[in-house]
Amino acid sequence: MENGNNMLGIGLLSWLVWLPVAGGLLVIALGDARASLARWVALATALVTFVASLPLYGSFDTTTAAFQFVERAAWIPAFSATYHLGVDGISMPLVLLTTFITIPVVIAGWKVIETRPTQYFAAFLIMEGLMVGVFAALDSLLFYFFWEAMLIPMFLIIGIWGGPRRVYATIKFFLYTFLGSVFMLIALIYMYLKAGSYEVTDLHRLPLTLTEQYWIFFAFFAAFAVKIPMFPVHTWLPDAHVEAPTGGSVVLAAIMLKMGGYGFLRFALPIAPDASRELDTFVIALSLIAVVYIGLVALVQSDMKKLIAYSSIAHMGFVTLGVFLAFDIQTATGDLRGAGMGIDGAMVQMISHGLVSGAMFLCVGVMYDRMHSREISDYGGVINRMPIFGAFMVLFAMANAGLPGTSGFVGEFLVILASFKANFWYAFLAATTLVLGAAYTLWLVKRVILGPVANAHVAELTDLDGREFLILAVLAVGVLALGLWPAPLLEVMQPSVQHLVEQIVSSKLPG
Amino acid sequence: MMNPNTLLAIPLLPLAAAVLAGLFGRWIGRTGAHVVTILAVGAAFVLSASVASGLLSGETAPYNGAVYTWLVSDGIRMEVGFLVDQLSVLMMCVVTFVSLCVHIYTIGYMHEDPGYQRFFSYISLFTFAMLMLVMSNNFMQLFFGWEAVGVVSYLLIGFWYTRPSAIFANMKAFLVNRVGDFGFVLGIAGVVYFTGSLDYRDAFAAGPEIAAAKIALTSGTSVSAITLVCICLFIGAMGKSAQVPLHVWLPDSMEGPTPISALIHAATMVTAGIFMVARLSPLFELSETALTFILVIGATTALFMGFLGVINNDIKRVVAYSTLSQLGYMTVALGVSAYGAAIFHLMTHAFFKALLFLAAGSVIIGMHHEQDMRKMGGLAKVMPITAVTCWIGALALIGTPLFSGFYSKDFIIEAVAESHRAGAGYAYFCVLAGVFITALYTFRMVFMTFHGAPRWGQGAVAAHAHDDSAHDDHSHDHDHGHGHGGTPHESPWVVTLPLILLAIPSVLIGAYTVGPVLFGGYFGDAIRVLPANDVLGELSHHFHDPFSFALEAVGHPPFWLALAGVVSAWFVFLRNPQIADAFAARLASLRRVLEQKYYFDWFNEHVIAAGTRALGRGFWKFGDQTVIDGAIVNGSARVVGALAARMRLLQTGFLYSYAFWMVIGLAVLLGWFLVRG
Amino acid sequence: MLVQILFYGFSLLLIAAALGVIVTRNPVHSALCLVVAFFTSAALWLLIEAEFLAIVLVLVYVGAVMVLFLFVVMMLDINVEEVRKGFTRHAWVGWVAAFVVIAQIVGVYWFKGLGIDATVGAAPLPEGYSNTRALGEVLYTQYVYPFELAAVLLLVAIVAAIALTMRRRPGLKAQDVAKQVAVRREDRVRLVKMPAERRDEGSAP
Amino acid sequence: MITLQHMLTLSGILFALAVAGIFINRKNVILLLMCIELMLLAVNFSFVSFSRFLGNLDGQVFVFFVLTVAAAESAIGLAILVVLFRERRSINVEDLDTLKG
Amino acid sequence: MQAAITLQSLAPALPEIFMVAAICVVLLADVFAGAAARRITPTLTLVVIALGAALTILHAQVPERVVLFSGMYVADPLGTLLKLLGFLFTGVALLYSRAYLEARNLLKGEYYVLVLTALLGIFVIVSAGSLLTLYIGVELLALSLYALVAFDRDSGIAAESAMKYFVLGAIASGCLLYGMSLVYGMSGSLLLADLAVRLQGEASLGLIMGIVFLVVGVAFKFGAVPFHMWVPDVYQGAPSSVTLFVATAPKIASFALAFRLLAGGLGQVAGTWMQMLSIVAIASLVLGNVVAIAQTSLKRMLAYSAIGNVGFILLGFVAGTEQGYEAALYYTVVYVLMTLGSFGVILLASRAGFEASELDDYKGLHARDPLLALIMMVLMFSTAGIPPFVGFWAKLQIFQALWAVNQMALVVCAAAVSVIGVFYYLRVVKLMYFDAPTEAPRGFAHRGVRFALGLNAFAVLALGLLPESLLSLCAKVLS
Repeated sequence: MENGNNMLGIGLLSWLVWLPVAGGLLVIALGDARASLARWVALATALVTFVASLPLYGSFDTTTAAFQFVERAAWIPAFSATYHLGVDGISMPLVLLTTFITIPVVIAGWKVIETRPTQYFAAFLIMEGLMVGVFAALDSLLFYFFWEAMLIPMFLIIGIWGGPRRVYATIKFFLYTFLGSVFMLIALIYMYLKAGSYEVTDLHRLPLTLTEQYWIFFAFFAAFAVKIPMFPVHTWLPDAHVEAPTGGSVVLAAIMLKMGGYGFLRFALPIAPDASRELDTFVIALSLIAVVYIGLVALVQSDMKKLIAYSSIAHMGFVTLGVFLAFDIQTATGDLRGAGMGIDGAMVQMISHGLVSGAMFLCVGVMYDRMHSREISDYGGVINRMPIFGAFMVLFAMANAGLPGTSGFVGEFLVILASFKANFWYAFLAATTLVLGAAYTLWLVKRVILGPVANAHVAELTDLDGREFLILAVLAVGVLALGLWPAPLLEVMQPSVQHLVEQIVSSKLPG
Repeated sequence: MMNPNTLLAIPLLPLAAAVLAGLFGRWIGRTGAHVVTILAVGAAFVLSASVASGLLSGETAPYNGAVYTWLVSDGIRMEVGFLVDQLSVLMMCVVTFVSLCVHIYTIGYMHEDPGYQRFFSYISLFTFAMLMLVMSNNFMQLFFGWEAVGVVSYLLIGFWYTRPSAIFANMKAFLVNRVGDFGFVLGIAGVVYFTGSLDYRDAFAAGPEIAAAKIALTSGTSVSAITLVCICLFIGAMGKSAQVPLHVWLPDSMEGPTPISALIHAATMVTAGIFMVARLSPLFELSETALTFILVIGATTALFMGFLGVINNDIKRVVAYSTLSQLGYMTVALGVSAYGAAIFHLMTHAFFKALLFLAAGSVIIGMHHEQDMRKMGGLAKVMPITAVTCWIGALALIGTPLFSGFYSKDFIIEAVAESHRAGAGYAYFCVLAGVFITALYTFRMVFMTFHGAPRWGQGAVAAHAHDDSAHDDHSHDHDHGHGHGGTPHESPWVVTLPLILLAIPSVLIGAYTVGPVLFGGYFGDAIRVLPANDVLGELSHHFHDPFSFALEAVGHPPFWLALAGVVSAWFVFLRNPQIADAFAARLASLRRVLEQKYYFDWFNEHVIAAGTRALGRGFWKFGDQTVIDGAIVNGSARVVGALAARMRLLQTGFLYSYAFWMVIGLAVLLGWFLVRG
Repeated sequence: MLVQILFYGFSLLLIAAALGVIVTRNPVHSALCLVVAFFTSAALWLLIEAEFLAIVLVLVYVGAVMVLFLFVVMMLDINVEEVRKGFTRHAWVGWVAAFVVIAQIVGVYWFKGLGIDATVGAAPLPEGYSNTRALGEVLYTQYVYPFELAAVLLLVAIVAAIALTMRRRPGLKAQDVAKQVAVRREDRVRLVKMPAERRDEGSAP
Repeated sequence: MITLQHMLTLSGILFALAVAGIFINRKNVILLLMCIELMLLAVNFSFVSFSRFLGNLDGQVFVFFVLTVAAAESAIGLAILVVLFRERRSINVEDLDTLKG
Repeated sequence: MQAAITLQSLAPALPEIFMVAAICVVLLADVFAGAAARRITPTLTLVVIALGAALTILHAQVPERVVLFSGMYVADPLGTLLKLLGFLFTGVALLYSRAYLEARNLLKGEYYVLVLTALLGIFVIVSAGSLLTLYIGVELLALSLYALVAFDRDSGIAAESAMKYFVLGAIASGCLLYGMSLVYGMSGSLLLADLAVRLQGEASLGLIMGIVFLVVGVAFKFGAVPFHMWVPDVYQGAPSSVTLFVATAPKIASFALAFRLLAGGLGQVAGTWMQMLSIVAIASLVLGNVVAIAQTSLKRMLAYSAIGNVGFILLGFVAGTEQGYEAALYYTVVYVLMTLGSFGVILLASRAGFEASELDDYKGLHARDPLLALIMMVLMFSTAGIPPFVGFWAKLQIFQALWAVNQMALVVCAAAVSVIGVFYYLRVVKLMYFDAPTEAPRGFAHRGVRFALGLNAFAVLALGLLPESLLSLCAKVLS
């Protein structure tokens, strides 16, 4: 359906994709000599993009699972690929998350980035556009186009503004992700040749034999499991997070990881439902390993960012868990009630994790900017000098540990509820996150935030300035709002999730 | 019909006050903070009381309705709503009343503390959370309140965040509670699994269905669904209500300021587990196994935690162990389906235990923040009000006839005696023995604190230096208005007023309410007991009125056991303290076990915590770094690199080798295709 | 019969010469072996009645190319001793490879069947047939395009050879005939008029 | 009777020897150039024989062009050789190993 | 076939005719201009190239296949496109090279003449209608390139690489010729059109042998493994401007050679050479991408990258369908476009007395010359096949073509190898952007050339965002 959100003949989603890109180019063009102006331009771009993205929610039709705000234009007739954008209840929240998170990211880099500031902001803005593109693309080739293109700015962000081992980290990040995506591309091509189109909806309809689905599923799995990341292809994430500058970590954790989950929902499941059914135990097992194994690994980290990175992996384990529960639920209970809950939970978990992990990384960034250390042992008693910051940190830590009332709870709760329907032990293992998540997060808080002032450096800390307060406060409001009243989010997702559930339980085997 | 707005106001007023005091504490100042919060909590109490009176008088029916829809997922509505019936209204009154007392008390107790506003904010927030918990009409909100009180407890135990012991204790408390929540959330998930709803009403209605169902644990074995669900739920209660073996956090939680110990770790939060089981009695009733489990756990807690109270010298910890033991009593009551008795004991316990804690706090203030009972003695003379109220509390605790604790505890013991449930015999022994032990440690504390020769004044300062952990220190700034080791004094009125306020119900409430609450069908539909399990119903035949019951009790073993306990305490600790030492020397190994608290902490730290960390480190170093990163990721990079280094050697630079490779290529292609063709 | 004897004789000679090119140690000898190979080839081509090419082969190769080779060998003044190192250790691998290739090619020709019948002799040529004339007829009509291109190719060779080898060294003492011829008397001698001066004997120290 | 088979075999042997000459010979570059001439000779043999035995003149025309090209090629090859010798004072094949890896 | 040749009928051959004339003009102009030649010849050459392109567009366009010179010459839309691209790429290459040549005292008329003859050789291959023209074109190109590689007479490595190139090239020519002779023997004709008619069905052994030799020759021209040994040495040894040329325009010729010979002449026995090419292609992919990782010289690294990319082009042929040829053509064009840019950067980063050929010379290039670094980065990502740059579409099309004929193993293999390949492209970006600059001097700062280079990079981006135009063009000329 056409919602008619056109300005200058360009659809709203196109604006959201290309406006930040254009802003980024403008920022680069301004150059480091006019850095302060460039900063404001960057912020203005981010803000305008966010405001522009609000009608996505405002005018969203929550009664339909169909794609909305659709734009479609010929792009590459040779491959019958189209420039086809649109959102449904699954992608729309992620688009909003993207446009929202970019704002704190820009603000977070305001003063801290001294080398090549304009390129920094430009990279983030361009990446924002590309990420929106990933979520909005309805043509799988276009999706892949954005998906891969996004690696470039991230590669540069980690590589240029990162920490001491940035080169290793960024190349690892790039190659890992690239390796996974290439297989997805091959699968897409295969389906294109069968379906004669790269349209996502056409691929959804394409009948495939079980063998085909297996291969396609594994190809998608390679791409998305790396991105999410799932055990055992997760090891790029801690390195990338540790080395990335604050903004990079935030975007990485808040948005990039979500693309993997989104990919499962948009591609892997509906395109290869029968293979998903066959392989769901495998995915669920990996997810649960992520929850338990990674939770334990997170516990012993001595680097704050690494700890949060591992916690991200564990949290994303809930996403994959929730997504793949549907089949087991159907097997165990004979009906599908609860399948949607798993997916709902996964979606909420993604959005929430976007806010919470983003905030956590920003918090670490706040400390890192002052102390230039991420080692937990270098800190202690920060709250004595930074009480406001400490309050935020505790709040986000609690959200990270899944405290009810914060957004972190909602997704985990829904996924655990759903997983009980599938199998008691799924729920049992998933629920260990209540203990493990609390353990590593609170231990972090105990060692860093609480306690007596640990050393002279901590004693010299100053509390948040207005800029930092603003971004943390905005995120805190988001975390609490989503935790206290997630219904609006669930409401927009509902038809799409239901539709998805129907899709994935109906076999695509020919004949 | 109750006015939903009134109900909404009850939790929201404290919340608003908490936000006000917490976020804007600097603007409203100290006075502003306590005025705001006390007004809010007072109003909440008044409203609760009015709701209660409306309900009790039969003017209004119990309320069950949603306030707003939290979310709808897959057709399951998750709502925030209130179920206000006899059970919850009782809890509301208790919570708000104790909270109000604690608020007032805090003015005096915390008046020197720089975190004054923060403290008020926290306790108001706690009140909100606790009210949400008890007023909930569904599992989701129950869990919300459950966790919220946990987190406020976390914040409050770690209130003095510069103290390593405090921040250790709060983390421990939270984590142990989380272990409980782990079970709790599984239990909730089980309920949702079978009923498709989070609402109590639907869940209770579907109880028989759950009872009929099975849950497959492995492909071969399956267990009764109701048992699994109930045990899972009860594990949550074990965490929150500090039942063995998840009790370890509660003694450590005494690191928090004393008002908190009274409010959270005695009167209200720790009883959430009891409340929850009572609330969910329609489910628990269906599982004999789960109730047996509850019974055994509760009995064990009741007796064995009592022992620990006997040897501890920290006044607050003694009270804390007593709390553990009393919680065990309540759990035992739940275990024999005497939910009413449990709730009744919960209520009386809330008053007298809060009273004891606040009295202990008053002593601590009077002693200039000294908690070690060995340095007290004879305080009755200088702190008369405290001493009297503390005596009242102690008498209530040991179940002196006519005091509130008497009725509640005695009926638990009676109920256990009536019950035919498996494990009831063991439980009966435990609760009976517990009576003696309770009396022993309670009066040990009373005598050591208020009677005998004063041991304060000499060497208190030096002792303080050695014994920092058992010392209620006001945060990092040691800049008190008065020095250590001064003469004890009676506390100001803001401290003693709550003591008096609490002493009144400690004495009276039992006798006043026992009839209606236990036997008058007070709870109505709020608590459901299967006829077969109705021990209280059995007891009601013996019960006529409180006074005659008190007289009859003199002929029952509990009375004599309690008396024996008091006498032994008097004899051993007041008259002949050397006997205690002799016992200690004679039973050194037993004493060590008790001092080590049955090695639970040792086990948790050295086996569970250390094991977890070792496992995590192993996964990280070996799994992540060695296998995945080292062997696979970097390994493949190394392989490619080595391959590249090798393969580039093929390019020797010599023309003849280039030509040679070309010919080889030619020969291979020729050979391949000529042979095939 | 005679033809066959001639064929086998020349063939053996050709192969021997080719081997000689490869194995002799002196480049001059190699070049001479190559000349022999070209001559025998020309003879063999004559045997199968390709006269024009046989003659061109001798003219172009022996007359021009091989002379060029020898010229360069001489010009570069290669230290023959140093070059006489012979084959290295792995030469046998090369021989094996060569043998394999030969075996493959010959195997196809003799044992596997080429795809066309190769066991027949050439059809006799018609009376009055002139190989040269026949070639000439097609070369300037049918093959005019490659012919023109061949011209460009030779131009490339010229340009390349000049560009690579011709250098004007600044210090080179070479005669410029044009300059020598164009010289005028005035450039050689200049008559200068000067006033006579008295030698100052006494100024010398 | 000389058959096509005979001629082609001769051509094949010559070709292989020429190629072998290039890679079994490490003496000097000039020998490589000679081997290349030998190789072209082998090719010419093949063309001439096919042309003659097929009764088709195209092959011989081709040979004509090959001869032309070969001449040009050897001119350029020798020119390069001269440049190389000027720079390196050597035409030993084993000295041509600066570029490798 | 023997119809009278009129000027009008020769119009399709205008590019070649013009080029021959142009070569003579430039040669003569250079000789007679004396000292002024330094300025005149480069400009004249560019003018000539522009003129040639204009003439080709205006007068030499053919709507469909036209045969001239008794079938020796074929003009078709593909030929026109390739010639225009030849003009374009050669012109750009010369534009980039000028300052470099000047600084090294290589700016001589012969250089330009040789480039033009090489271009003529490319044209001849592109329009070849018979084995003979194909061969002459190949030699015309090869001989010019041999000379160009050795052009810097003061450089030992240039001479060495030229010698290697020459000897190996001669062997390859020998193989090509031997193959041609066998094919001729099997079919009795030199005309490709006749071959396509006569060589059908089951391939005889002789034909197979011939095809093997032809494939060796073609593979050598592409620089495919194991006939690739010349590539790294020539890329590294030759003056950078020559490398630029060698690496670019002749790839068009290689494509044309493979297309005319294999797809055209031997199209009916494609099964045979497709298998051979697939072996060669996979070997190229693996070796090129793997060995590139171990390089320290950027030029040498790009050489191995070229080997790897050639593997992709050959995979297009392996598909053996129209889609496959389209993909190969597209890949070739795109690859040349990107290579032009990357060697252009090498040229611009160099200056008198300093060759920016080692990878370490690019450390911190971004700090010294942001534009150049940006261009290089775009090109590296594009060559690695990352969207939004055009290199992605090239790879995608190859994959599509291969998948369409169910060559799954090849697709997976190519994809996996390309991941390895990404590593060394990233390393260049890493050096330029992540490393601190070493004290290396700035390169030339010629605004016009920089602008052209920028345009080159922009084209890589623009064609990446909107690939349709070039894709449909490639499809049109091949259908």
